[in-house]
Amino acid sequence: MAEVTKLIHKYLRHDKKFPHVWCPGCGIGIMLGSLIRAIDECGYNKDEIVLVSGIGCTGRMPVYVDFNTLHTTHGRALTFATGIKLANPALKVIVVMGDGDAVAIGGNHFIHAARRNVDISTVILNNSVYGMTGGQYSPTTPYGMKTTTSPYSNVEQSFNISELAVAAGAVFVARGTVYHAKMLDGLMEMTFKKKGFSVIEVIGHCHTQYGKLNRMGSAVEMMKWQKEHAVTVEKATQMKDDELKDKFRIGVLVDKELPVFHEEYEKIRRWAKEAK
Amino acid sequence: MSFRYDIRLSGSGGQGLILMGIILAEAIGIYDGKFVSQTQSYGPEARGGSSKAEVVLSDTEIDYPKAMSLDLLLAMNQKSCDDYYMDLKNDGILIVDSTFVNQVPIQKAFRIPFTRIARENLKREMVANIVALGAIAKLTTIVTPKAIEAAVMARVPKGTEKLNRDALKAGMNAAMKAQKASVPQMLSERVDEDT
Amino acid sequence: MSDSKKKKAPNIDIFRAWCKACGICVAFCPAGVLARDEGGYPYVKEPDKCISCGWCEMRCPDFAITVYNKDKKRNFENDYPEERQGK
Amino acid sequence: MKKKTKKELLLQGNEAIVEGALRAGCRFFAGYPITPATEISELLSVRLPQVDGTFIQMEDEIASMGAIIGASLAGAKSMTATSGPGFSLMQENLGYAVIAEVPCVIVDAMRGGPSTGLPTFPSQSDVMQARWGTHGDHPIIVLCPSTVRECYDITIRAFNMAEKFRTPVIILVDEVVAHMREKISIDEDEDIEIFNRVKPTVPPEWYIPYEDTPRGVPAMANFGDGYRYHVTGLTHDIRGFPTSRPDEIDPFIRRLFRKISQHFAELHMGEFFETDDAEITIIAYGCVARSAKRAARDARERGLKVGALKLNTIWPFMRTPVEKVLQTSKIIIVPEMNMGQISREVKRVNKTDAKVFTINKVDGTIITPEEILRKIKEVR
Repeated sequence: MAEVTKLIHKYLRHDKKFPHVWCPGCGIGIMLGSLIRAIDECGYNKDEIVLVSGIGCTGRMPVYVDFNTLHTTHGRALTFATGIKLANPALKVIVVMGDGDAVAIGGNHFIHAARRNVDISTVILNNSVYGMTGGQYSPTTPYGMKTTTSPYSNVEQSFNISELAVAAGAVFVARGTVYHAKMLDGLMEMTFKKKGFSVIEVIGHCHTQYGKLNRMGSAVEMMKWQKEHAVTVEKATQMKDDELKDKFRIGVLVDKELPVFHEEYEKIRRWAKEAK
Repeated sequence: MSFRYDIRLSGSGGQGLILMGIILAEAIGIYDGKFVSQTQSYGPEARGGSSKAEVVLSDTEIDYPKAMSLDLLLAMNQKSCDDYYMDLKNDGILIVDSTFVNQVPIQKAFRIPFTRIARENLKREMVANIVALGAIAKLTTIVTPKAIEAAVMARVPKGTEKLNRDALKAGMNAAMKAQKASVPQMLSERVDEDT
Repeated sequence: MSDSKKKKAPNIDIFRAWCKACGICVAFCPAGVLARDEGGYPYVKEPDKCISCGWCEMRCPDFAITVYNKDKKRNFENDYPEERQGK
Repeated sequence: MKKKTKKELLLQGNEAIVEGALRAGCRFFAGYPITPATEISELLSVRLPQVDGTFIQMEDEIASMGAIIGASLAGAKSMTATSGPGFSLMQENLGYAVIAEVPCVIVDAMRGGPSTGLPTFPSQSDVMQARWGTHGDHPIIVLCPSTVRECYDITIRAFNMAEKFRTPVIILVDEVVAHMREKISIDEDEDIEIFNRVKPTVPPEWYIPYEDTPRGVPAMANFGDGYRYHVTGLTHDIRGFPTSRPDEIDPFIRRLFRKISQHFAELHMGEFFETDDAEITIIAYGCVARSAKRAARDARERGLKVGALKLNTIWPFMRTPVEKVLQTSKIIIVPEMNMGQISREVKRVNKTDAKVFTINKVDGTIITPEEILRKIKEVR
């Protein structure tokens, strides 16, 4: 067994039923591989990691990996994660969510966790659709696309998850794709290493629902689409606006420093004891 | 049968009635060592409109915590006097702030201008409630002057102790001058009917 | 390839039990090593062409493929220009 | 000078809940402001950091409930406090705490509803929301204090029960009890039983996080203790992994019920007040229990044999004590500040000839002793 797979197997729960639950060719599996490699690269101990998820396809991820794992209610993963981090700041808390999970039902929690700068690494798989429930439109479904609940066409504007995270105050925001798996490893690692509320948006694909309804082809075709439409942040600076029109940027979008909640709260504890 | 004494402090929001209730309850309960329960009308009323705080004291555990028929009613404005005097027992005491209450429904009420005293003698209208507490301590036997002073000192903001002590004294003095009325039996004098 | 000596073809293991035949490994193999059988499952068609880049392994959503080359420690950065992440 | 450990304090019900929570070992609170529960947040924001605990004001009640579950999983005894509308928002995650067996305490300071209802007026209309608010079959423990002292004691008991039975425990208070001030004495040296969750003692590889035990309550490892396991809101097997096997689902759901039902005697708290010879018994809880006691006293003064049964445990329903008074009294009166949520239960368990009458008040004011007396005269 080569290093990559061997390494991944080190972190899997082999008493769980494999192959996993996701459709053939689903990007979540690729993202899971990236996540495991990044965790390994960071050198975390399995016991100190808490992997929290919400509901949906992405929500099924924690069950497969051998960490402290928590599969919460739909959209609420960040609230549980906030409680975990504040009750035991020694834990490394990683949250995985889908696009509907993170910015529809969990939108409020997402912006507030970012604003508060709780030390949580957030991985959001954006496949532009609600996959598990059968392909309904999500807040990231682009205008004009078809889904099972926008059979004529989606007339809503979509969220840009990374820009939302930036606006809400996240200290680190990156975007990658499952096609660019190696780059994703690196971005993921940076996301985990960043202290504070860090976000990585992973552009994935749902060929089973979204791809089929919009005639975008197989997983392979959709990954080719990612390859063709992704532009690195560095390259984008040299491109004109009309060249960038149907492209999206990948790479590190924001990296800044702000006080972290649980460290600030230590000050409150000190003041409270002084005032006692 | 155990002893029970029901007090209602009423007026308008901002007159400090809830704080009065807390101080009175603390004086009676903590410093005088009796059973006490204090309730209040809460919410929007506390910020304008009418406001009331109730204190029930007893020598035994209190079952119903709200005031029933009143042994003492303090009315700090006309409306509360009009609204509540009907709840007063026959031998109950009515104390009104004569600054605001012009029409008093019963003869044997104590009329003391708490707000005017606070405004003119103490230069701080906000201590009218403490002036009234001083009067209550003097006009009734439900709380000892020592207890009320200790309770006031424990609850008022730092730096205002002298002002509040003066306010209490002013209330007591005003009460001395006020006409004497029938005062219910003192707790200590009561014969315990249960034994 | 810096390795000028006689090249040893890397072992490519396909773990059929976990493979879902999505076709990603075949489609993105830069050297055309892999092909799909009748059922869509990948198999190693041209083992000698393998450059040990490991991309099939990286992109397999099911952890079902392994490239193992004893001789060489893989370095992704220098593997294959087209796949170099747009840098 | 030796520090005095016994303190006599004039406290609000809400303040006594805070004291009780801290005494029980609560070290994490997440909440969202809502009348009439706000004092609990305010006071804990002062007190928790002093004892190295954490207070956080979340963006809503959904988040608050999620945060206390997370904190509990990480090892902290945790609590939130809210009122009717916020309690509704917590219901989804409350169910999560039930199925994932996460100890935590939820205070609901009841107010009139539905919806925004009567924010600052007392009510007892969340009795059924506390029982059945979250979806699915589930057992639940709900406690209800009627004095400030009970606010303190019951909060401690609530934490103990939560930890002991690995379950969320709800404290229902009404506005009267939440805001009422009474004297209580708190002795820091007093020997009060504090229960802490049972942690696994086996090596991590032997740990079965949702194992059935005679007690029905599996040992609970905290995240970070080295026992890596999976926690999910999905119906799960004994290892915590999702299951859809009927032979695993059934015993699991039944165990959730059994761990509560086999400890009824321990969970039931209440008070019989002169019920032994009572021909009429008033069954009440919360602030109304005090009116009931008063009414019973007044009635006895008038020569009527009236007693009162106070319920401090609302759920699981105190069937045995209620059946006892149903057997001894000819008439039962259930006064409540709702349209009849507990009286339905009393009628449900009534297998005797005793007649059950209700007093239902929903106007935002407390049921007075006179109103109960009037009913006694009417039905006698």
